[in-house]
Parts: sequence; C-alpha cells; structure tokens
Amino acid sequence: MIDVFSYVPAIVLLPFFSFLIALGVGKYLPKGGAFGGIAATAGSFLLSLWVLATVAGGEAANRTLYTWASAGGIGPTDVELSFGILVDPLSALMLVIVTLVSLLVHVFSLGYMNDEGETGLPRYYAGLGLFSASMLGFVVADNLLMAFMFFELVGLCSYLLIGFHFREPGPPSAAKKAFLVTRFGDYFFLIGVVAVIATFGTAQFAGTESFPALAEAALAGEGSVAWTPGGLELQTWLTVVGLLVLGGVVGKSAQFPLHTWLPDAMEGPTPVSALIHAATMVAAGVYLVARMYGFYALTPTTLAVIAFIGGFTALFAATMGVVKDELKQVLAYSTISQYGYMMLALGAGGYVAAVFHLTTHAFFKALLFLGAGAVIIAMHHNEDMWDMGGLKSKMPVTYYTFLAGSLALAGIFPFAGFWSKDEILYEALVHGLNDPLLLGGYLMGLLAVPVTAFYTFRMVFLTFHGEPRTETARDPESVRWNVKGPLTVLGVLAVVTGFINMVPVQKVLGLEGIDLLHLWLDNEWGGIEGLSSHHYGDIGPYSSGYLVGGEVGTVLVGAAVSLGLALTGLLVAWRLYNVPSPTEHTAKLGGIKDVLYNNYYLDELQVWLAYRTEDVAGGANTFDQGIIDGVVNGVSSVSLFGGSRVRRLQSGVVSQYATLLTLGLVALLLALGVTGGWFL
Amino acid sequence: MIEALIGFTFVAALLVLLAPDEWAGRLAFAFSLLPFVGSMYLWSGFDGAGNALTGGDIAYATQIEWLEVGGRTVSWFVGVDGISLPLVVLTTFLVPLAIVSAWTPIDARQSQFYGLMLFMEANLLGVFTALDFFLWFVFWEAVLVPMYFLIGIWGGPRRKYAAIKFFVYTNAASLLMFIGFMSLTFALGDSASSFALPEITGAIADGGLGTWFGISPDRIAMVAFLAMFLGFAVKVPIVPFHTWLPDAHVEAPTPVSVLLAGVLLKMGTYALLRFNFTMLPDQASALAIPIGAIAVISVIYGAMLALAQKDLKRIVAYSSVSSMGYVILGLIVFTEYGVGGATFQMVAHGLISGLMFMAVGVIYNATHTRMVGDMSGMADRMPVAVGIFVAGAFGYMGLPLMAGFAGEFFIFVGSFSAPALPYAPIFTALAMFGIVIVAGYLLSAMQSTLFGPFELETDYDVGPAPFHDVAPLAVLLVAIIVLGVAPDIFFEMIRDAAVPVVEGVTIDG
Amino acid sequence: MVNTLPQVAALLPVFLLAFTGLALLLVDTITPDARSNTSMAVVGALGSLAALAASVWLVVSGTGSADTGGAITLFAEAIKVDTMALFFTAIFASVTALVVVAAHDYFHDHESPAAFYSLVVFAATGMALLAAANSLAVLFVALEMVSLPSYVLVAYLKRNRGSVEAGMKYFLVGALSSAIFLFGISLVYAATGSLLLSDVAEGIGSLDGLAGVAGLGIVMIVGGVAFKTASVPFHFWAPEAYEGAPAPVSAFLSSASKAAGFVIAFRLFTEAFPVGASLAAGIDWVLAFGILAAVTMTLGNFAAAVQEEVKRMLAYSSIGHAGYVLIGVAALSQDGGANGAVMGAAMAHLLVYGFMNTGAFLFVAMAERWGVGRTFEDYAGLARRAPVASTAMAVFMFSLAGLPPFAGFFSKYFLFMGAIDNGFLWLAAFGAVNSVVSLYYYSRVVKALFIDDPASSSSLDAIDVRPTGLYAAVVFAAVATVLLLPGFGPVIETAEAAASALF
Amino acid sequence: MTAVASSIPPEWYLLLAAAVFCIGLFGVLTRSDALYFLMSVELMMNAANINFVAFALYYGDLTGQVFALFVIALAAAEVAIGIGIILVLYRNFGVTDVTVPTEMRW
Repeated sequence: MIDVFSYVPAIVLLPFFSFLIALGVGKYLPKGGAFGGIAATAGSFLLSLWVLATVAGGEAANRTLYTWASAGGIGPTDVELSFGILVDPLSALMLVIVTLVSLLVHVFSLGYMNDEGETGLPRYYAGLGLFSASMLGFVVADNLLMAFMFFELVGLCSYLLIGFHFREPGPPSAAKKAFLVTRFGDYFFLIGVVAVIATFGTAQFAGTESFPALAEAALAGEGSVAWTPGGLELQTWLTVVGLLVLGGVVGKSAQFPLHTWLPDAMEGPTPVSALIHAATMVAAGVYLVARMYGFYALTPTTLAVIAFIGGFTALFAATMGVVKDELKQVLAYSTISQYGYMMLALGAGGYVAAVFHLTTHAFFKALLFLGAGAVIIAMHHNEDMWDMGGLKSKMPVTYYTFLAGSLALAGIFPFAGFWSKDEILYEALVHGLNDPLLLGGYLMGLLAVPVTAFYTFRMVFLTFHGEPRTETARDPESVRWNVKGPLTVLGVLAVVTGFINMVPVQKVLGLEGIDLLHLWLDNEWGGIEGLSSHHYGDIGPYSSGYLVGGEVGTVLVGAAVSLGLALTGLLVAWRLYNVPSPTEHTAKLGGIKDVLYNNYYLDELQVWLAYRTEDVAGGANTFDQGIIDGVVNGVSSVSLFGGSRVRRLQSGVVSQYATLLTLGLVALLLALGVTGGWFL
Repeated sequence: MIEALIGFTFVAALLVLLAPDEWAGRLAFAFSLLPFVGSMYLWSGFDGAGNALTGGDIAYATQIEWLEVGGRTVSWFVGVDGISLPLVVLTTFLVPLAIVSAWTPIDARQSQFYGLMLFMEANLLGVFTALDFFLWFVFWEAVLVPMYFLIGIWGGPRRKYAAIKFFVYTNAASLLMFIGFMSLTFALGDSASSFALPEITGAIADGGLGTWFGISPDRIAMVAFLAMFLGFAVKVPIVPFHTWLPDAHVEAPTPVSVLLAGVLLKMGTYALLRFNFTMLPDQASALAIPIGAIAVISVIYGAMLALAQKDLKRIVAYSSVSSMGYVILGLIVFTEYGVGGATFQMVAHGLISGLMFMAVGVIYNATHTRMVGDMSGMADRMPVAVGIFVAGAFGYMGLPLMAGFAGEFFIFVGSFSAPALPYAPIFTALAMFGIVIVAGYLLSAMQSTLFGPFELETDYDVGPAPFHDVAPLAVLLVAIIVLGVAPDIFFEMIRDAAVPVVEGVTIDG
Repeated sequence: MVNTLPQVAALLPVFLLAFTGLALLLVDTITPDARSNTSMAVVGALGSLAALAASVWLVVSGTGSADTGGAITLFAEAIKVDTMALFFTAIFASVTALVVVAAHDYFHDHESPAAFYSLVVFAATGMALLAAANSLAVLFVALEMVSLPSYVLVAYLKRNRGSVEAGMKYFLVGALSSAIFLFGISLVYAATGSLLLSDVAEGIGSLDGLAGVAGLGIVMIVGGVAFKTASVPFHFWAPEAYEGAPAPVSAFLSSASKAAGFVIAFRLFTEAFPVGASLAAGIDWVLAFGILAAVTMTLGNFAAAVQEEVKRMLAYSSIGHAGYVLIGVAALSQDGGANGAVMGAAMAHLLVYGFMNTGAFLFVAMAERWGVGRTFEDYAGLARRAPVASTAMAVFMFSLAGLPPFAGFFSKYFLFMGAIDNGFLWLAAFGAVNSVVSLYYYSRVVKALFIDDPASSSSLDAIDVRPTGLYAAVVFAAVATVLLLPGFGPVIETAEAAASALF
Repeated sequence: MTAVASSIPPEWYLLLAAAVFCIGLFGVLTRSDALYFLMSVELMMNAANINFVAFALYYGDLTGQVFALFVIALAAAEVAIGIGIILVLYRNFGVTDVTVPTEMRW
C-alpha cells in the first residue's frame, strides 16, 4: 500500500513546475505553455481525488517535512520554524475544489486568451501555475507561518495576473491596489502569526501540541501558554490575537472595510477573476478561519465580530451590486457579498455551513465568471450589460449554464446555493436567538437574500433576455468547446453540489446519513483529532434556540423565509427588466443611487488617506532636507566661517605679531602665575 | 588562509590598477572570482563554534604580534565565526557582480576604478575578519579612501559634495568611536594586555573595568557605549545620522552603490553587534527603550522619506535606512532569533539592495534618467530586466521564500516577546508597519516607471539590456530565493554565534 | 661592539654632519661656479645619508639606551647622547637628505646654489647637537646654530619679494623669541644656580621663595620652544616663512626645525623641569602646554581649512601638527603610567611627519618647478599628467590626515591613545575634532589633483620636465610613508623606550 | 667675592635686568624701523647677560660669566645676519620699515 500523502507535495509542485516551464520555455511551446499548465493541474486534480478517497478511507496526515529555520530562543521559549502538510477532510475537500477550478480555468483560458490572440501568454500561464501552486501550498499548510507565506505568495500572483495587461494604465494600478489593500490586512495577520508563535511557541494547526489545543488547555486551566504580554488576561490576549489574524482574512476575503480592491481587480483577464474569486485568493481568507477554527471557537468576541462583519458585508456589497452596469462588476460585488455569508456562518458557529457555502460558491461563482467570460468573448470585450440583450438564443449553452449559476447564486431551490445559504442562515438564526449581535448578523444576511436575487436576475435578464441592443449583440462571436466544456461541467456542479448536504431534508424527514458534508467534516470517515466540527461545536460558545415547532419548525420557517425573499427579489427583477427593451430604473433610488454608484465613497476615502500619507511623507522629507541635513551642513559652514575669522589674526604686519606674541606670553604668565601662586 | 585571501585581493587591486583600461574590467572580474572561491572554501571547511569574542572556537584564526604600544600588544589577528563568515561570503559574492555591472556604465579611467573596487574589497574582508582592534580599525578607516575616489571621480553631478560629506562625516564618527573604545580599554587597566577583541571582551565580562581617573566603571562603560554607538550609528546609518547616505547613493555610480548599500552599511551594524552589543550588553539593555525607539523611528521615518522621493536611487537609499532599523531592533532585543535574524538580515539586505541598485542602474544605462516622472512602461522595452526588478522589489517588500522575509520575520519573532526590551510587542508591531509602507512606495514607483504605455523624456532608443547587465541581476535573484527558501544555510551558524551574545546580557526585573 | 669604541663615537652623526658642511664649503671654493650644483648636492646627500646610517646603527646597537648602561655623557655632562638624541638625529638626517636631493632640481637655475647646501647641513648639525645638549648653555648655542642659517635659507631667493619678506619676518620674530628664551634661561639660572639640566632639576626641587623667578623663566623657555615648533602664540612667522621661502626650505623648517624645537621640549621638561618637582613648586607647565596644544591645533587646522594656496595651507597644517605633537608634553602627569607612551608616540609622529610633510612640501616644490601656480585651482587635474607624483601627494595628504594604510594613521592615533591613557580625554577630543577638519582640507588637495578637471586643456602643458631629484625624493618619502605602517613596530617601540628613559 | 658685589642684594640685579628687558621689549613693540628693532633685541639679550654675570657672582661659579661671553658672540652673529636681511629687504622694498612688506597675510 503506497502512501498517497507522500505525494501531497507533488500536488503543490506540479503547478509550480508548469510555472517554471511556462516562464522559461513557454514562448517556444504551443499555446504559450498552456498545455503544461493543463497537464499539471489535471495531475494535481487526480492526485487530490486520490487524497480525497484516501481520507474518506479514514486516513489523515499531519507531517512536518522540512525545517525552515532551526530551533532558537525568542525569549520566553524556543521555536523551530518548519514546513509540513496537514491533510484532513477539510483540506482534502479544498484541494479538490482548487485543483478542479484551476484546471477548468486553464482550459477556458485556451478560448479566452489564445483564441483571442492575446500576447504574453507564457507570462499568463506562468502566473496561473504559480497562483494554483501558492493556493495549494496554502491549503495543505500544517502551520500558521507556512500558511502566511503562501497566503502572501497568493497575493503576489494576484498582483501579477490582475496587472497582466501592464501596457494599459488601468490594470497596473488595480494590481497595486489589490496588493496594497490586502498587504494592509496582512500586516495584522503577520503580527498575529508572530504573536501566536510567541504565545505558544508553535504555529501548528493540528495535534496535541498545536496552538489551538494549547490554547484550549490553557483556558481550561489544564496547561499554560509560554507567554502573554505584560499582565494581559489570557482570554483577552487570545481574542486580540484572533482579531489580528482576522485582519489578513478581512483583506484577502474582501470583507468590509478592505473589500475595495476586489471590484478593481476585474481589470484582470476574466478567467483570472474566476480563479481569484471562486477558488483561490478570496477563498483563502475564509479557509484560513475554517482551518484554525479550533482557535476561533475559543474566543466568542472574535466570533461575534466575524459574524457581524460577515453579515454586514453580505448586505452592504449586495446593495452596491444592484446598480452596476458591467457584467463583471455585478459578479464582483456578489462575490464580496457571498463571502460575507461565509464569514457570517463561521462567526455563527456554522463551521460546516461555511465550508459548504465555500464549496458551492466555488463552483457556481466560477461558472458565472466563465460564463461572463464567454459573453465578453461574444461581445468583443464589451462588458456593459446595456449593450447586450437577447444573447439567450445566440449562445444557448452559455445561457443555460449561466442561468443555473444565477439560480444557485440567488439561492433558489433546489440549486446548490440554496442549500448552503439556507444552512448559513439557519445556523445564524438558531444561535442568534441567544445572541443579539449574532441575530443582527442574521437579519442583515436575510435582507441580503432578496437583493442578491434581484441583482443576479437583473444581470441575467439584461444580458440574455429582451431584444439585442447593439450590433455585436445581434451577431455575437461564437465560442468553442474549450469555453463550453468548462461551463457545462460547472453548470452540472452548480445544480448538484447542494445535494451533498441536504440538512433540512435530513432534519425534516429524519433521513440519517444524507448530510454527507456534516459527517465528512465530523471525521465520520476519519480525520484528525481535534479538527472535527463536533469538537468545534463543543468548545464553541453557542447554544441553540428554536422558534415555533422546535428544530424542524425552525428549519422549515427559516428555509421558507429565505426562499420566499429570494423569489420576491427574482420577481421584482422579472417585472423591471425582463422586457423587450429594459430601461434604467436606478433613478427611482434617488439620492441613494449616487452613493451606491460610488460604492459609499469608500474608495474616495482610501484615496484620500493615501494622499494624506503622501503629504506627511513630503513633510518628513522637507524636515529631513531642511533641519537634519541642514544641521549637518551647518556644522561644516560654521567651522569654515570660524576658520576665515581665525586667519584674520595673521595681519601680515610683523610688529603686530610681536605685540600679539608678547600678549600671549603675558597671558600665559598670568594663567600659570595665578594657578601657581607666584605673586604672593 | 584569510591573510592569503586579503593579500591576494590587495595584489589583484595593484595589478588591475596597472592594467590597460581596455581589459581592466574583465581582469578585475577574473581576479574577484578567486576571493569568492576562497570564501567558499572557508565556508566548506568552517569549523568555528560559538562567538569569536566570547571565547568560542575561531575558524582559520591566525595571530601574529605586530607591535607593542603603551604596554599593550597590537597583533595581526584574523579569524571568522558564525557571524562574520556570512558577511565575508556576502562581500566576495557581491564584488564580482558589482564589477560586471560596471562594465556598461564605467567608460573612463577603468583600471583605476576596478583597482579601487578590489582595494575596497580587500579592506572590507579585513573589517569582517579582523579580531584585533587596531587591525580592524586600520581596515575600517581604509575603506573610506577608495570610496572617496569611487564617488568623487565616477559619480554624478554633485559627486564632489557627496564624496566629501561621506568622507568627513563617517570619519568624524570613527574618531568618536575611537575615543570611546580607548577609554574603555584603559579603564581595564592591567586586566587586558593587548588590543585583541576576545581578550578585551573577556576582561570586561570578568568585571575587569576599574575606576579610571575617578570615573566609576559603570560610567566609563556607559560613556564608551554611547560614544561607540554614535560612532557606528553614522555608518549604519541610523536616523538622525543618515543624511550622508542618500547623497552618497544618488551620486555614486551604480556598482559603487551596490557595494555601499550591500556591504558598507553592514560594517556599521556588524561593528555595533561586535562592540556595543557583545562587549557591553548590560549597557545596551539599560538603554533598550531609547535604542528600540530609534530603531522603530528609523524604520518608519526612513520608509516615509522613501515614499516622498522621485529618484529611484533615493527611494532605495532611504529604504536601506528603513531596513537597517530592523537590524537595530533585532540586535537590541537580545534573543537568539533577534540577534541571529539581525545578522541574517544584514546578508539578506545586502543581496536585495544590491539587486535593486543594479536594476535601477540597468534602467539608467538605457534611459539616462532615474526620475520616476521621466519614464513609464519600461517593461515594454526591457522585459527581462524589469521582470527581475519586480521580483527584487517584492523581495524588498518581504515576500516569503525570499531572503528579506526570512531576515525580517526572524527579527520580528525574536523581538515580539523579548524580555530584554520593555514594551517589545508594541515596538515590534510599530516596526512591522514598515512592510506596508515599503510596499506602498515600491509599488507606486514600479507602476509609474515600469508599467503603463511606454514613454521616455530623454531621447534614447531603449532596447533589451545587454546580457552582462542582466546576468548579475539573475544571479542575485537566485541567491535571494535560495536564502529565502533555505535560510538555515546561514542562520544556523549565525544563531550558534549569537547564543553567547544573548547569554551575555543580564536582564533586570 | 659599540662599547669597544671611545665614548665620543656616540657623537659620530654630529661629526659627520659637521664635516659634510665643511666639505661643502671646500667643494664650493674649489669649483666656485653654478655647475657645482650637482657635486654639492651629491656631497650633501651622501653626508646626510652617512649621518642617518650612523645614527640608525647607533640606535640599533643600543648606544645610550637603558639596557646598555644608560646615556653617554661627554664634556663634563654638557653633552648627553641617549636613544632620544639619536632618534631625532635620524629624523634630522633623513629630512636633510630628502631636502638636499630635492634642492638640486629646485635650484637648477639659481646663480649661486652652493651656500644653500652648506647652510642646510650646518643647520642640521646644530639640530643634532641640540638633540644631545645636556646644558642650557649648549642648548642655546645649538639653537642659535639652527636658527641663524634658517633665517638666511628663508630669504635665500634674494630677488624674490616673497622670500625676502618671509625672511625678514622670520628673523625678527626669531630674534625676539630667542631673546625671550635667553632671558628665561637666565632666570632659571638665577633661581637654580646652574645650567646643567640635572642640577637645574635638583634646584627646582628645592626652590625657596624663588618659585616665581623660576616659573617666569620656565614660561619664557616655553615661549622659545613654542617659537621653534611654530606653536601659538609664537607661530606668526610660520605661515609667511613657509609660504615665502623656497619650498625645500619650507620642507626643512616645517619638518626638521620643528622636530628640533620638540627635542628641546622633551629634553628640558623631563630632565630639567620634571613634572613632579615643577608641580610641587607650583609651576604647572603641563597646563601651559595643554593650553598651547589645544589652541595651536585648533588655530592651525581651522585656518588651514580656508586657504586658497596649497603651500600656505600646508604651513597652517604644520602649525596644526605642532599642536598634535605638543600633546606629547601636555599629556604628561606626575607618575602617569603612560608618560613614556604619549611622549614616545609624539616622537614617532615627528618621525613619520618628517617623511610625509617633507614629501608634501617637496611636491609643492615640484609644482613651483613646473610653474603651474600655487592655488588649489592651479593643481586641478595634475594627476592626468603626473600620476606618480600626484599619487605620492595623495599618500602624503591622507597620511597627514591620519588615514590608513599610511603611517600617519598609527602615529596620530597612538598619540591620542597615549593622551587618553594618561586621562587627558579633553586633549584627545580636541585632536579628534581637529583631525576631522584637517581631513576636509587635505582631501581638497586630492580632489584637485584627481577629481577636478583642469582649468583649460593647455593648463597642464607647463608640466614639461621630470626633475629626477625631486621625483626621487618625493617617491622615496611616499614609499617610506606607506611602509612605516606595517613597519611601525620598531619605530614606536624605540621611541617609547627613548621616552621612558627620560622619566 | 668682592665687597661691592656682596653688599648689593641679588634681587636688585633681577630688577635691573627685568627693567632693561622691558625697555628692549618696549622698543620692539613700538619701533617699526628694522634697525631699532634689532637694537632693542640686543638690549633684551644683554638683560639676560646681566642676570648671568650677577648670579655667577652670587653663586660663585663661572658658568654664567662664560655663557655671557657666548651670548655676546651669538648676538653679534645675529646682528650680522640681521643686517644682511635688512639689506635685501631695502633692495626689494626700498624701505627699512618692517611694517611695509605685507604681501603675505591671512
């Protein structure tokens, strides 16, 4: 029996090699090295499936593979910094998702990039490869430091890919913004990592010596941590650490207030957007929280904050999505909003729900983006929905798959999104009944449901329904297999993924064993001690409360409400936009319209902050040149001036010399005479 | 072995000085490879353990009495330990690359230029290997001479001003340091009979300091510490003694900037570690808070200044000030990871800043301007060079798996919970914010110069950079990544030598 | 084997110099025309080199040193040959040799160069005698034997207004100073009743109520020393004399003559007026020298920093160096552990200074020979046309500034070190500040030679000749300046031994 | 020693010498003519001679007196050289006023 886990590094390295190949010899390869990437990701995908199967077979792995920095003292304790792999149900699942999406994106890129005659393809595929590699490395990371490192690399790749069209002014600045904003979040994350290492002497995720385990023990009074900053309550300190790490999550997962980079990131090629939003960069944040959920579950405050941020972001982003005109912009805001849901779930103790939504969202959001890509190809890279319309008949495959994705996004039964979103709201509700802050999160999440449905179908109708509004829309460019293939795969997944976790059905009909994901994440088929959803539930702060009719009743009510709201939103969109020639209705919003168009002026705010910082820098520079350097140069000029005075003594008249000489001698005589007391 | 290394480099400098200009560059490169091979040999056979100053086993040690003055012997005493060897390797590694990077820009009086470069290398090697104060001081001061010429003759428009400023400012600092060290030595009285650093360190550690002309030992130690600290602070440089650095960098030709930022700055931090923090650890920890504050200020203030610059070289120069702040932070916390990380950061920053200056130089060779406003879209014309530039910039921003991150992270981990530095977490967190600002200015600079549509103020037709311009960049990049992926190749020996330094300090309370 | 020789052999160098002087007069009378320039130079050079060899040999063989039976006294103790005397004789001889060799080219078109050589050599003889003087009488006579030829040498170019003006000023200030010096001696004689240094020392030990008289005398003697060493406030002659005099003469005065002044100080203030006794008698001449040292180095360096003419800058810089060397006397203290170290460092500095400063002035001589002009601007770009000489000049400048790898580095830093060792931190601090300033103006010369571009393409055409003698002297001085760094051991150890023997 | 000498206390000699010295110094400081300058210096030297002779008598040894003779000789030599220099000075500047030549200063 060969040990599959020893091949896990290969999952990471295969895309990395494709990166090297594409970068090195890509321009000599057909399709600019695309096939290398496809082969690599396909290989990783197959390996991931194998790993998944193995984990399902009850095995798991938590291994240290490589010592990065040998052991040394950091004051309170000694630490050793290492790399390793942690393969448990969660990471196995994530591996499959990432590799699959990345594979499909590679394939799709053949249509989107190569067929469109883009230049710099080797750079593109190299970027994709490195991107996948970094994300996979992040997924299998067995400790927080390694996770942070690959987290950062993911950021780099997003920078490279968003700024792919570097010859235009837009993409580079968008790339810069993406990196900077996430860097700002990562600043706190880095402090968090250092704090964790300093506090526990380890950054391991799993095992009895892992920092969640140590924290748990310490809080239970069964152990102690290596260090806490002067006189700080352990609980408080752990909360602080949790929030610090959360900074990185907020940045990467584009949560309020660090979400501003994501819409701009649409400057990147559409397949990249699909990759970023569905499976890699943005997902990384949420995945991180899930990965170290055993730690977060210990700090209720952090959980509440997460939940509230999540709920708020869900609603907040959804509202902005309502007024956007570009296809990808709408999707961008929908992404932010959806990740808000996941955060809500995590904050609400719905660990499984979050992972569930992460999974479904990965598929239907990838689907939507690729679909949007197909439309963009068809529309000759015009993204304005008001120039589209009536594409339904011209590109059926795209339409139906896109529709499936939209239904999932809107959370319409029985599509994938419904199940996951519904479970999130359910968790938030039952736990929120005993926790007002959480309940607030739930309500915001609930409010976001109709809005989501509305903008989703506004998008669908404007794009595919009604009369074509432009020439290109009348005669769109056709797309080939390499576009349709991925769409179909993802379309199917968007429909069926939900069935892996039909909790409501299970609860109502009492069918045991159909909530597969729950069982999966609960180590039903094996996993790693301390990383099961039950364990999280046990250490978590929440207790469940129910509405009328106990659990089942609550399930039904919750599901009904959310579905109802979704349908309402859908219908409004139908009424307004599913007409031959739809018109702008944003005017109805009045003043709010501008606010929404301008994203609540948050970008302006951040730009303003940036400029103020530059002003401060300018001030510092003036100070430096004027005062500090002025002093330095001042000293020299003063000395020279002194010299020019001194030399004047030398008047050139010899009898004055005689005089000065005599005076000097007399002065010396007096000095010594007085000190020596001769004249007494 | 070491004396052979240094001696050969001196001879090579002389030969190159006499060589005809046409092939002085090639000859210098050929010669400079030998010291590199030599340092590799030193590394391969390295058997040192512990810290050279605190009685550890010194590798390749030679001690020959030179002369006796004031009842104390001055000797030719060289050797390496885990702290100095990486810096020796760094020096011998950077010099050949710098020489190659000079082939394009240096078009006059080549033989003198390359001769002086090698002469400087020899002295730098001496600085990092000397274990006798006067021997060390000879090399330390001798570095100024070639630097003065290199900036003054081949520099930019304000080269004379920059050269004399560098020359006088750093020399003043050395004199201050000299007085401080001497009063320390003589306060030791008869408990030290030579100027050998290990002996002096040992004598101080054994409480050899006596009352000296009515001044109590503690006062002497503190005064000496301050004098030496100020002296080295100029060389490092630490805010507010940094103003010579931007001028020197901007005026110096690219290869000289490479060595200036890559190695010369490390002389200051190396000396701080050797003298202030190894010989007088208790004084250091007594001043932990002010020094920590200076470190943080250097980081943030330097980064802010870099943010305000328009000249690419100035940007990198100020960011060096910022990076040196990290090193100081790592030293003052007195933990293995802190001190080790600081030393590692010296090497890492040497490579990265070298790469950045070279990259800027390559662009300058093609465009004859370094002003951010004067160009854009360079990536369109010189893709490879720009690609490496970008990679290097990310290295500077502390991208994981590149050397810079390793150094900075070690320092942060080492300092965050350090007992020696009160409020360590706050200091560390503040210093960490540098990684955001550095990303800010480097990304902005890259966006406006490298990306966007190609434009250029000066009328030069820009093509891909010649091979011998790009090759050093590539080599450096590889080195940076290797060090970032496997920092232990240096960090282990560094840590081994840092342990005694850490144990040397007594933390009150 | 030295012991087998009669004791008087210890004066061999002095005799050699004296004979050389006489021989020069002889040669001059045999061939009294300008062509004799070469032969005179050869004779002078050989004579001074012989003296150098003799003194070095005597030092090496330990004549007069503590471990071979101590100093050799002759002529009823009026003469005392010890290591210090021989050490300084070596300095004088080597400087003389350099100057004589260089002068050959400098005076190539002078109508009567002959007298120059004999004057220089006689002055050197006086210096050598001065170094061995053990009685105030011999000391004064020897001093005048140094001074009188010097006046003439400065004014040697009698058709050159500068030279004459310089000579006049030097002479007047000199005459005044020697009068003061003499009166000081007379007062000391009045107070102690003897001119022999050892007896004077005893007298200082037992002054009853005559402390004032002795003190007055000692301060006046300090004045005389200050004149010879060109220290404040008796320095006024120096800038003019060095600027106006023929460059070789400036070299001679600023190196050898200055050293002679210091040998007086070292001799008198260790053997005639020992620190302990003087302080006990309330005569704190250490303080006096401290003040002089601080003021002198400050004035010299700061004034030098703002000069336009290289030669005058060197003149002021030589005042500044007088200030440094004065530390050797000013940093003495009663039973101070490092008295020998600091005075020895001062002697070593004078030796090194003899090479680097002489070399620098000889480079100026070469520039005057070329006729390129006197200011920094005129020196711009000389390195293009005269790389070897310019490199040598750069060596001198950096060495004077105290930078490695040149001998000036060690001598200066050991001097500061000695001061610190004896607890005179403030003197070391003064020295530090001043050497920073000096770095500025010395590097101005290097900048002019190597970095600046010539004023015009034709401005370098003046460099048409390669004066062999000057080149030889300059290069030799440069090589010595470099080699004295690795080879500093014997120098400093001899000097320290010599100095320690005095306490 | 003779009665006259012994009857006069040594302090008086000191005072006399000091007076002569100061007269000479006064001349040096006030007269700008080279020859007067020279003569004043002579006075100062002779003041020293007074001390030597007087205290030689006082201490009863001859060194002082002998040295005085040396000094006289040296003074003569000094004057000789002085005159020579004043001569070339007159040749070049046409004056014997020492305050006139001030081409070199600062």
